[in-house]
Amino acid sequence: MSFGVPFFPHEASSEAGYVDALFYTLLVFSAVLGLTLTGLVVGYAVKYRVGSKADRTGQRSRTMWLEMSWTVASLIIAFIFFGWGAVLFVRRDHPPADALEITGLGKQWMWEFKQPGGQREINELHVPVDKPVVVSLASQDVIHSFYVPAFRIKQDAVPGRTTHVWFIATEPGRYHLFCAQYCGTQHSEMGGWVTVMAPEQYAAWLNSQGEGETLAAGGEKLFRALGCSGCHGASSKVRAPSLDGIFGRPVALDNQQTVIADERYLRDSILNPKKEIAAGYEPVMPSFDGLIDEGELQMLLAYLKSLSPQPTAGAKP
Amino acid sequence: MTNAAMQGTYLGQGSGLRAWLLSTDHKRVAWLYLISLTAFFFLGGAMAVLMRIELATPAGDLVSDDVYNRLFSLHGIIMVWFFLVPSIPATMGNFLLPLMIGARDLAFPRLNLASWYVFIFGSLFALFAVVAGGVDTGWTFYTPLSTLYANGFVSTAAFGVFVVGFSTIMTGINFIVTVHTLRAPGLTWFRLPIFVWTLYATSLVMVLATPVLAASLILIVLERVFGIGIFNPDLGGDPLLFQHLFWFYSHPAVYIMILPGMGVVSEVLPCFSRRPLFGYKAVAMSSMAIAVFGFLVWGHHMFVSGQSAYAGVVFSFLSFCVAIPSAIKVFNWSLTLRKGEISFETPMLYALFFLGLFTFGGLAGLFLAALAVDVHVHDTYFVIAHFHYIMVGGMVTAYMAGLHFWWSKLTGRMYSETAGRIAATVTFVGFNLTFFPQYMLGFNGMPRRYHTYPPEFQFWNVLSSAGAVVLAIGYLMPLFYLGWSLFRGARAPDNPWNATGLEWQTSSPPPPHNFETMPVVTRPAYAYDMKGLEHERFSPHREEAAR
Amino acid sequence: MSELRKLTFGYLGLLALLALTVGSSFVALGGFNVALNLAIAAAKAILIAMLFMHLTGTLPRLAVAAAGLWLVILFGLTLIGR
Amino acid sequence: MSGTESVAFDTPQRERRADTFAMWVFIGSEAMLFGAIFLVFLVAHIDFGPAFAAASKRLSLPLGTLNTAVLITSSFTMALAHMLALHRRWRPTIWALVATAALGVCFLIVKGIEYGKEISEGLAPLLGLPFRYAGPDPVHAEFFFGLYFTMTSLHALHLIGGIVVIAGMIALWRPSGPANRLRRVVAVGLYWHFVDIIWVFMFPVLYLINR
Repeated sequence: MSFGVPFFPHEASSEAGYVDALFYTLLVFSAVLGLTLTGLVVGYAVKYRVGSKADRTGQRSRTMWLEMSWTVASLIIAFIFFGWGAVLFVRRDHPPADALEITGLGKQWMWEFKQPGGQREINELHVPVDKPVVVSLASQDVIHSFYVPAFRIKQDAVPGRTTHVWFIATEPGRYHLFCAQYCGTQHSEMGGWVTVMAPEQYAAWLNSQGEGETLAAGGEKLFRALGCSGCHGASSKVRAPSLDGIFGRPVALDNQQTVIADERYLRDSILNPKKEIAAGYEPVMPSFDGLIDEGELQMLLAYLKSLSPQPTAGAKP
Repeated sequence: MTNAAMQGTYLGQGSGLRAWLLSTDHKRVAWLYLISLTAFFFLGGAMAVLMRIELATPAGDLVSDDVYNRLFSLHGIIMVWFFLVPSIPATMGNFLLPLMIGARDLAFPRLNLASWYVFIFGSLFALFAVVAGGVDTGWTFYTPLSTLYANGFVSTAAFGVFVVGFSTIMTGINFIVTVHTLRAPGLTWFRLPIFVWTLYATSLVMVLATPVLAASLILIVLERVFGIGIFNPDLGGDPLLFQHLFWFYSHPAVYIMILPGMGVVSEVLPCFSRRPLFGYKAVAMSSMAIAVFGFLVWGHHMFVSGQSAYAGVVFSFLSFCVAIPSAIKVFNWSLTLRKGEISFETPMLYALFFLGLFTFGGLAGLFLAALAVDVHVHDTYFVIAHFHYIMVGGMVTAYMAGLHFWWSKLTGRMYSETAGRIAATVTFVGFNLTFFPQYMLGFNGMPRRYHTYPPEFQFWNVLSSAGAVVLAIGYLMPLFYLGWSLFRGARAPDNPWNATGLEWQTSSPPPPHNFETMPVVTRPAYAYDMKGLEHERFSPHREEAAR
Repeated sequence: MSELRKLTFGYLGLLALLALTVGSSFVALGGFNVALNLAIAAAKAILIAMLFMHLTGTLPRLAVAAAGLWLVILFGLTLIGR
Repeated sequence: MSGTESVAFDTPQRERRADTFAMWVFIGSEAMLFGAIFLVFLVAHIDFGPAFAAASKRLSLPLGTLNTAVLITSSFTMALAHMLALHRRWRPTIWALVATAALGVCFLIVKGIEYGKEISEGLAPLLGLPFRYAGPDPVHAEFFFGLYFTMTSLHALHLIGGIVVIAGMIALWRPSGPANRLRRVVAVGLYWHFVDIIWVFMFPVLYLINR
């Protein structure tokens, strides 16, 4: 920053440096190419203006090698940038295994976050420094987008599915949190701050928020209240698969296929149980679509995940 | 306008309202479009200026959030569907396509007139939506916001856009059939002016992409009016599917908006440098390539939408591929100037500015196609700056270039060259002042469609708002001096620029059915270097006299 | 008129294909049912296009080929992400 | 003018060639419209196959089959009209056209009966009508019926358009010359057959899937 005018955004996450490296490389490439072309056009325009004495004789027709060489050159350069961007992008899908898992729920027009310990905050997100954090995003109404410019991350929260975004904050401080997907009247008001704190401060902050009920505990209560335990419980009469340790495990389906019980599978099994039926079970489970809201679904998922000994947060198969 | 000198030209065929509104002459239909599009351009532009004034301060002090959202939604809807998509094809394309290929009219003149009426009918719906209370979905109509939550006149506006889509398809079919069946003897495909190639490629996109937009708009209207929940997540509908359908149209639509502009520039640059277009075949083929590849890249609008990372990688790869034909074109245009004899009349100034603005807009596209960078700048002002460099800096600049280039053919009059050069320069300066700061805003993380913003972004926003005022002046100037020339301008010669195209072999303005005798073509396009004429201003009359 | 005979045979063929597609839906063939139904529909479409619509000439075929290619793009690229 | 409708053409033959090409381009465009709707259906079918299969059993297969046969027959009479017009046998051409339009109306009537039946059974999730569906997974069955009504009514609208155009053509039969008559029969015929082809796909997709 110079004189309060922002020229370059702050780099405050482990990814930011990588993204910026690509950005600045692209910037240099574009500047060189753009200015060369500008120079060429302006140069020609001046040199060959009407009435100038420039030499206009000589080769006039197109040259094959010239056209071929710039085509091939652009192709190679384009593929380099493609590969570079893709490698960084694919990393978004692989959060570290030991990440702290926070749920984020978008609704018109606020972000509601829940820490693993159940502490709830609106338009504020507190995270520890130097520790991987996964935010699993859902939306209660329209599409929103979780955007922290200083971290160079962005992810839409889409109604009807769970998406993930992860980061490792590298510098304590307060950073803008925006909603980047237009979501209605107060779109520009939807957002607030991400506060990155030293681990001990973060722990103190968590304590000061009071011992809320953890997400998993809330999910367990729901699990009973909704009657899930009636069938999935150990001593139930209806035969339903046991859910102990289900998360992250392969599940055999009745159509001879196998899927990993990831968040997508668990979510679909609750809302659309007929879609993928575990082998050997009758398709008798009713759909809970419309009976539970996104926040309750997030709690249920947290509970189901807590039944697995080694929660691999947000891991995809 | 009608007087003795216009007798025998298309302008002399009756001047009453009836003679204009019922004429199937493609040249008069072009005027109907030109007048309606100019109105829409300034309506959409006025909304943009209001937004920029609002954004001069971080707080939302000029208009309320609801009004602001309606402003940008309608600015997008009007500019995209009621100006940019029909802009060059329906005005200059309509006027020039038959002239350039030596035909008496388009293949279906009545369909052509009907397309204008359909356009007006559809746009009245959109205007009704504006007057009745506006639309607040953004021009993208994303579900479920548009179907379940928006409280504006979404169905009205969507229906208007749907109807205008039909007008687009009619124009597209007409152009495709005309190019295939009505070329003059000797006018082979590789003798066609690039402008015709780009119109052909554009029509292809219009015909094949617009119906998909129509389908998605039908589904939105059904959901709002009849309660059939196709994209409703509560019923299992997929909001992302709407985005797929929408961008299947709307990304190629970007090429509908830029290809004809590329065509205009390919006409103007050779003419004012007295050189054949460098690499004619490469430019022609890259137009077709852009039209086809343009359909393969829509997913790059959805990298962070929740579509699979695999799809993201595929779409990014394809997006880089589509950059190649555009790059080829820029190189070819630049080298066309080499060893030329360049003069800087208004159309040439606009064309050169196009070259610069399009290049810097296109280069920003590389940032957006690069996955990890797009994650950061997606849905920020970086994107706004990028596509305004292409759509406004590219297409509108080319539109102005074409309007000045063919003004004499359209009207039989000349405009003031000094006023034209000043307006072109003011536009260029104003444009860069408006949109370059938006790159900075986007890179620093200011999301788009924000009514209020954190104070540290104010510096760039003030610059941008100041630029918008300059830009508005640049666009208002032609309205006056071109309007003035319509009645008071000097009589234009048939071929004021000594250009080669068939359209210049008719009188200015052309007679009702364009050609008294069917022209026969014996030369490639842009034969500015015909033997013995290398350093001469090419003129068909002179050539005839020499023979 | 041989033309009339051709059209009549085409018509009877279409009716036969209709009977076949409806009949096949009562036989459980697993996922093969859908494939068979769509294959029969495609056969009917080709029959109509060739016999009734006289799909000849380069230009009409060009239009059909373009629409076909674009449909493949639409379906293919939408489904890869799922 | 030498018998052409558009000033752009010098001979009726060239104009007819252009007409046919234009109709095919239009058909290509229409194919994209229906293609997009079919894609929506396909995606939903992938997600909710069993629910869709169960819901599709509630449609009336006999009426659907009957309607398919009716539409195929109308295509046949339309093809006859084309053949007769080529031979300039104008009177039978008119009768073939009338038969085509009548069969089209017949299709619409049967479709109307089907709609009436579905609405009375509470299977129409339109305009806030109550959706009463006893089978499993009513939420996604509702989705199926939403798509069913969308697709079939869009098809029916196209058919109505075709019938109106045929009616208009017959009304303007006398004043138009032979060249124009033939042009119009060819153009309307292409459109009519295309609408038939759409139904040929819609029928198995809606009525027969996983029966």
